[in-house]
Amino acid sequence: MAVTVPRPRLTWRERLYLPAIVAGLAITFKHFKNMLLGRTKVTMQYPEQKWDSSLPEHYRGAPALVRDEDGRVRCVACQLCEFICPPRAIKILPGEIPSTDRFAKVEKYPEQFDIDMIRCIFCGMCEEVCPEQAIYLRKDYAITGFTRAEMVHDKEKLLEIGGVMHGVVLKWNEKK
Amino acid sequence: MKETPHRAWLQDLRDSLQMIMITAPELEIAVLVLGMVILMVEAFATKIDKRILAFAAIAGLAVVLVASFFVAPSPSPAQATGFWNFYTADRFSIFFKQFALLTTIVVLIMMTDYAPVVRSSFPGATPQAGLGEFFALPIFTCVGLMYLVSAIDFVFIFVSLELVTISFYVLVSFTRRNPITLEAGIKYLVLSALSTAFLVYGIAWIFGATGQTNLHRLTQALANPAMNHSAALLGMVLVLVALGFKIAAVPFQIWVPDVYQGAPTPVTAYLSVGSKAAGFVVLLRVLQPFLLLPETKRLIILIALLTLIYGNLAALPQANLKRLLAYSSIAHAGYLLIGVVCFDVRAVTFYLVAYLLMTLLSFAVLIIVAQQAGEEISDFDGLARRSPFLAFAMLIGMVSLAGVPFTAGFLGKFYIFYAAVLQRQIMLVVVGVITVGCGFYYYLKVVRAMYWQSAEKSDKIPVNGLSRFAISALIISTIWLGIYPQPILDALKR
Amino acid sequence: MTTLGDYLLVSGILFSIGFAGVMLRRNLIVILMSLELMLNAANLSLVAFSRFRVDPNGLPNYNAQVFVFFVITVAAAEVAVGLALLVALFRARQTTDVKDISSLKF
Amino acid sequence: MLGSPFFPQSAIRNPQSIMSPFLFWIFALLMLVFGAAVVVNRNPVASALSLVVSFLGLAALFMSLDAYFLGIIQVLVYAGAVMVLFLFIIMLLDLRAETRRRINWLATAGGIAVALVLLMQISFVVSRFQLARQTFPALPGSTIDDVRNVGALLFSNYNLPFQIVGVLVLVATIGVVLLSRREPR
Amino acid sequence: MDSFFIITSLLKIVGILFVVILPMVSYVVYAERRVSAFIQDRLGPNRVGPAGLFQPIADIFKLLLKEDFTPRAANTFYYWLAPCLAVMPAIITIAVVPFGSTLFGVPMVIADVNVGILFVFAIASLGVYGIVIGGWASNSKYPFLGGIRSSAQMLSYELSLGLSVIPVFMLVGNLRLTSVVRYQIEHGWFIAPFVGDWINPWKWLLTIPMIVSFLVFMIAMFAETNRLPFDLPEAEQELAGGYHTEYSSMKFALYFLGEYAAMITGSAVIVTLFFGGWHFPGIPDGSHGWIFGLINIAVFFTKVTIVILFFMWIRWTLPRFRYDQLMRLGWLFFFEIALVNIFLVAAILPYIPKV
Amino acid sequence: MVLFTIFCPIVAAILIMVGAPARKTALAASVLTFSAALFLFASFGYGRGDFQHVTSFAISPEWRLSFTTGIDGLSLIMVLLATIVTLAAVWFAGAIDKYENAFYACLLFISGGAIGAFASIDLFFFYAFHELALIPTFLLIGIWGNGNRVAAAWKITIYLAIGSFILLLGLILLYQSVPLGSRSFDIRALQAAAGLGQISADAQRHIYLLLLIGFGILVSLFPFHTWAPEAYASAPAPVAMLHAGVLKKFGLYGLLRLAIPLLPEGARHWTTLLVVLLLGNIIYVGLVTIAQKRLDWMLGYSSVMHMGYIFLGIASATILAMTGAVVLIFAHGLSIALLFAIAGELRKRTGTLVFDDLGGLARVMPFAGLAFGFGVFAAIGLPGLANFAGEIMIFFGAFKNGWAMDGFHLFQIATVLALWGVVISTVYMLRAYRKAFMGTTSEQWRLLVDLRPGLRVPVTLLVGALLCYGFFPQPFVRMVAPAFHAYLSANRTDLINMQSCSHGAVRRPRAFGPDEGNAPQGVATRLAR
Repeated sequence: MAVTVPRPRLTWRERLYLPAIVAGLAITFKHFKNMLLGRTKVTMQYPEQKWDSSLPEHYRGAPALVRDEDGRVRCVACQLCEFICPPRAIKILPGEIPSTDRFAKVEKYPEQFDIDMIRCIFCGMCEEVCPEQAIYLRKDYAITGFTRAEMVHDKEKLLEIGGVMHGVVLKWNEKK
Repeated sequence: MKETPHRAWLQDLRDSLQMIMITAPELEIAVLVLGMVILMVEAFATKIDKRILAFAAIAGLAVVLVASFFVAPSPSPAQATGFWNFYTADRFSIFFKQFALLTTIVVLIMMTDYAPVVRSSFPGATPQAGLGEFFALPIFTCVGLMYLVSAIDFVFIFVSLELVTISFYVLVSFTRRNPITLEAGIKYLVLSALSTAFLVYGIAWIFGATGQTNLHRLTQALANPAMNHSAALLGMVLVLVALGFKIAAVPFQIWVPDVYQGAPTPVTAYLSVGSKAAGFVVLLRVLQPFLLLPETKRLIILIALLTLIYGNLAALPQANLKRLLAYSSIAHAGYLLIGVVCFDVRAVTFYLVAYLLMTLLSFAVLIIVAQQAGEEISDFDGLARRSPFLAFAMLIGMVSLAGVPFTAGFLGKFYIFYAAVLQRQIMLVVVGVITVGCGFYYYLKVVRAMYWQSAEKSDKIPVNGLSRFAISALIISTIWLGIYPQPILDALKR
Repeated sequence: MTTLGDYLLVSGILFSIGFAGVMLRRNLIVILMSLELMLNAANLSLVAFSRFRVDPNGLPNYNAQVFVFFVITVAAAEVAVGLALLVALFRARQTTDVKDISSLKF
Repeated sequence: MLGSPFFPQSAIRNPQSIMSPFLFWIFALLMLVFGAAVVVNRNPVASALSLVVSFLGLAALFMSLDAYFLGIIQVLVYAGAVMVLFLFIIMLLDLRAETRRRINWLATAGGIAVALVLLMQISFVVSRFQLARQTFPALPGSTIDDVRNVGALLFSNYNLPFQIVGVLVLVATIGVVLLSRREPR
Repeated sequence: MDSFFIITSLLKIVGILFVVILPMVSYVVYAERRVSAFIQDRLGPNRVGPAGLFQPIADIFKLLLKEDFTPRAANTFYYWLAPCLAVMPAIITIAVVPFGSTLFGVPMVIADVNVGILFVFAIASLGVYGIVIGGWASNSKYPFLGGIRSSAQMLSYELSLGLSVIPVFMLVGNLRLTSVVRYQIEHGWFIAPFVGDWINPWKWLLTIPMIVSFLVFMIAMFAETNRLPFDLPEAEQELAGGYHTEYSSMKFALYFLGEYAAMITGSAVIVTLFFGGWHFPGIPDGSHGWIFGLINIAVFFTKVTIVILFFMWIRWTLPRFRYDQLMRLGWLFFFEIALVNIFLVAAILPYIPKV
Repeated sequence: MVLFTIFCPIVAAILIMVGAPARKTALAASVLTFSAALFLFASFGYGRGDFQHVTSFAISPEWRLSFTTGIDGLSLIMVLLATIVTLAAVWFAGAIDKYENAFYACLLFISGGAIGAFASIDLFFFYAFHELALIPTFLLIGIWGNGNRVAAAWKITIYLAIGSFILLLGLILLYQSVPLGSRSFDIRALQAAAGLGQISADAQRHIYLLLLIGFGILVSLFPFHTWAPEAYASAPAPVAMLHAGVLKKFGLYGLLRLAIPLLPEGARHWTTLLVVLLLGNIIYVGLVTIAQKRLDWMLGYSSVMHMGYIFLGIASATILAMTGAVVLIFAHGLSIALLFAIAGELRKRTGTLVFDDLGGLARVMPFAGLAFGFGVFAAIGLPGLANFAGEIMIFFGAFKNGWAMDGFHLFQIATVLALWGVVISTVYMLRAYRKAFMGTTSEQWRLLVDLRPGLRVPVTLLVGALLCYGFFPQPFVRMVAPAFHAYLSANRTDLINMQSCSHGAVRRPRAFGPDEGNAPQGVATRLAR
């Protein structure tokens, strides 16, 4: 049941509206004047000044893949992140690790790992879901490009952003 | 001429009221102000019963009607200046102003009867919705009619004619929830606008040929034999086409049946009386300068013949009374056109008065009956049992429309035929007489339904006091004028 | 030089075009437009005549121009009512075609 | 005013002579072609726009006849208001182009024939009308003040018709409000 | 004389159009952005060039270079026609507005027609076609609604627009805009009566209706130019941009241009009608030397700029009206106010000595 | 008194419509009217050709239109006829099963209209009063008729409406043909104008033709007669009595009143046409009558046929024949009313009027048979009954030839043929009487009862009038003749040879002929003495 909110009864002076308008104009003019005279503290001058230094630890920037100390790509191509990704920005092509490899018991590695940054919404669910702690949201927030293709981060690019992650989970190392 | 006592009495009263003589334009202004006041009251007094407005309007119009008998004469068109170039207050116009006022009063009375129907066309609204305007608009129409009959300049004719027409647009489509009414409104609008276009173009040509729009000076200009008449004639034909639409002459009658049937019944009555009368007044005024030209007369004779034949023949098979009256209105336009051909102003005038009485009478009954039963002729079956009063009124109306002696309708036809015979318009007379026979058939069909047929229902039809009074007055005057026509003839003479 | 006849002819043609439109078209809106054409053709004639009949002051005959002024006003009012009617009809019938408006028959 | 040193004579010279035939025919053709387009077009919007163009041509013709006031009024009222109203209604009702229906050739031919007869009649009268062969006389007076002249007539001789037009507009307003009111009081 | 007239006219047209209006439009856009930013405690565009002054040029390039697409369902011809229709009236209107006194003896008005203000209204009223046609031809619901709103809004406010200036012309007795300016030079600006013959007390009495007239005219002008608080046809929040939702690139730019040109023209008309046009107390007119002629032009455009700034100020102060409020305001308030105002002036005029 | 006779029925009709007891009021009114007519008859100044009891109310001075009533001999006879038949019809009507009030009101309206038409001196009201009867007739036949009443009602109404409008045109033309100075609706003024030769011969021809057609339709002149039999067959008995007996005579009255005195040249011009048509009435319709198989249709046709004789009298334009025509009008009115009354009563009792079903009714209904016999004999024209006098005068007069034709002229041929008409009428009348009342009484009619006493009064009244008139036609002749004398002598010198009746008391009109005194004594006068 909808409730009808009664309109307030206005006095004739209020119904004239003009004083209210003038008051409004005065307010906006005050802001204008203060700005003009430099009294208003303006926001950060972005390209010159950046947030980077003051970004918090938990800032969610561009997602990236990381390697471990051994230089191995941590990702095991389990595709959980691909599955969870709300905008479906992640695309993974798993590849088999040959038995001769040192990490043969890991079985799989991402042969291809693309994140479409046009789609990505920086929600961080991939990071959260990753059992291998292989994907992290970094602090890069100015992701730009000239073409759509450029905006698709492939494995190399992701690894480049991600770099090496030290000593978090050493599961596979311990099991060797 | 010997003054009958009551005329002498009127003369005395007139003399004694010389002091407070009214000029003619004040009548229109009074009506206009009345209309405005009613509109204002309508807008701001939302609580009152809107019928009070109708009664107020009737009372106001009645006052103006009385006042119209004490109007000072206007300067003759020959030495008119300024304002009087457009406006004349001769006997003829004063008479038709009274005519318009009377019509409006009766129509307003009908409208009070019709109010429930209007209400039902505004569903979901308060019971008073739209009524105020319904009562106010006829007043403005009345103003237009009053101006129109005084107009002696094409510009003024155009303007006042349009005032009438536009207010009729609204009135015709007033019950706007009814698609039939809307269709009628649209048809009326389109064809009226078409006729307006013809009117304007015709006026343009007449102005171009003569350099005048004033009818009086136009006469002088046309009398100049050096002038080439073909251009003026083209203009006249175009104007005639336009007026043909207004008076519903064949072949410009196509709107009439649909609009008459679709419009709210009081409006139909108004349309068939007010609009038509005004059209004829204008026609008479406009034709006067052109009757010098023989082509004009031939043209009008042709139109009159077609109108007579079409109107009467098409009326024969009608089963809907409103539609029947529509065709009969076309037929009556034919008879009136005979009078126009002969240019017998008084015959046309008398016919119009008779037409006013009998048509309004028929419509007044129709409105009351239609709300109880319907508009078909078969709905009138056994009316004589259900309401002897209404049946008798309708009988008088129909009999008068058919042209039976001792009713005004007969005298109207008598004067018309008299004029035609005097001018030896044999063709018109022959066709006229034959069509009168047709008329007897279709008007008596209604009488037959009322008196011969037995009704399905037998409950009484109530008639309220005001309507009863109005209908009685109409009956009495129909018969009275059928016996003693002199007042009307005298009214025009001075 | 252009003569009065040229203007009259042009106005006559426009009038006929409008008339043809009224008779041929079935869409009420277009019919209303054609009516406007006719009225304006008449106005053109009037203005031409007004310019042609120079009055003693050496000015055009302004009477005709005043008339044109009235015609324009009235036509505007007419159109307004017409369109309002049209809208009302459309609400009732969902059509503006003349052919569909035929519940009233002979 | 005209003598003031600040305001030399109007930039548009007082046009004492009628427009050149070339321009006249240009505007006349514009008006006629678009007038015909109104009738021929099946799309109501196209019709309406053609009508606007036709009216602009007509306004130009008015001005060529030294009727500036009327020319401007023509644009103001018709192009500016009436046609906008038309467009508004067309859009409100969302009228699309008519579907091509089978043309009733007889009716069409009849309609065209009637219009042609009308046209022939008019042109016949024009050809018979001696005045029509004359060119327009020169204007000794100045039409620079035609607004004032028209206005003076409106408020003197034509005062009564003027006021009646006022009543007429009032009635039309009432009518429009009544007819298009969706939820009546 | 003839060739001289033609050449000077051409020069004036070119000068006004390319030297004044088009640059002005671009910089008004810039100013709008800056002003809005300032009012909202921001800086606005300040990168391109010193203080962002080259921003408009960059904008032009941006608009020119953007992809120009036509929706599949659109009615192509009208879709292309509409933006052109939107620009033209706004620019044509400026022709009758006197933007200066004289320069080398040439009057600084392109066409001094005797029906000046009517011309303005007539041409300005054509502006609506661009919007309506654009909205309709896009064949999309938001533009369509915008077009419908626009046509109704323009029609409604044209009335009060026209009625509100009648008092001015009742005083001046002439529809020519140069006469309005001349009158104001002699008798003082209409809403600033302290110039001219300001000692005349009757003039001060007339100021009251003049201010009403000005207010109504200006508010109607807001509506006519689709400025907030009357920007219902393009209301972003409701209609996602209204009639120009489907437009991009240069076609969109034309709409943009048209809107701002209309604003400039409107301001110019306001200045001419109520603020004495190019007149400023103490500055003689162009017949005293070309330098004064130039100064007059400068004064005029300064005034125009001030009015435009006021437009912006209003825009960023007031919220948008609801559609029914807009209609009610136009028909039930401004219309009546303007009418009463006319009667008021008519009542005052016969009883006061000639002012 | 004249006004009283006119308005008594009308006022009574209005009273009845308002709600007065129908039959009583109607009876009272018709009795009053009848007695007023008798009073007029008694107080009539014999031997005068002008109008008496003139009263006048101005209606429209500029048109010279006034409501003027008065009677001369001709009018008085017609009024008397109307009142007698009205009384008989009203009395005969009895109880009506539906809309009783309306029935009597209509009946009285017809009567009032007829009386008004006969007593009006003004042309306009002369016409208008007749028309007043039109709508009541329509209603009476339509509502209370029998058989094919709807078609009959429409037919009679449309016919009469068109006829009367043609007549109206003729009257308007007549009014206009007089020069403006003497233009008037007053018949007397018109006569004066005609006496001065102010109506041009050309105009007379046109007007006469219009009047002839107009009146002819009203009187059912061949070939415009087809409405009559059907209408009479369908109408209820009182209506048939009133219409056939009285109202139809209006046309004849009009011809006598207007066509002959005012338009002699027209009458002369169209004589041949008229004679041919009236022979159509007598011979053709007579033969058709013989072929009828129903009593009501037979009576209807017979009444049409008898009009032929009257037309013959009028056409011949001799005083003798015209007086005879008037006498026959009166007599026929009575006799046909009587016949229709009995026929209506028969229908009421038997439910059929087909000859083959009837027969031998005189045995069960002796009174009706007797009365019907009187009617039949009167219609045939047996001496001693009223018709005889009229017919014989017409034959003599017509044979004498009013228009001064040479040799064995048209009228003599016509008279001879018309005499054959008598034979024809004898054939069908006697046949009808035989079929209906003589012969063997069929079983189904055994239980029929005769007219009840109440109904015998009007029948007796009619029979009495027939007899009385048949034996003593003299007062009537003396009443009528001067009027015609005035007419015929007033007009033109070439008619004067034909004047057969000179009477001392005739007021001399201005254009009185030189050899008036030598004219032979009229047969009628001799007969009457």
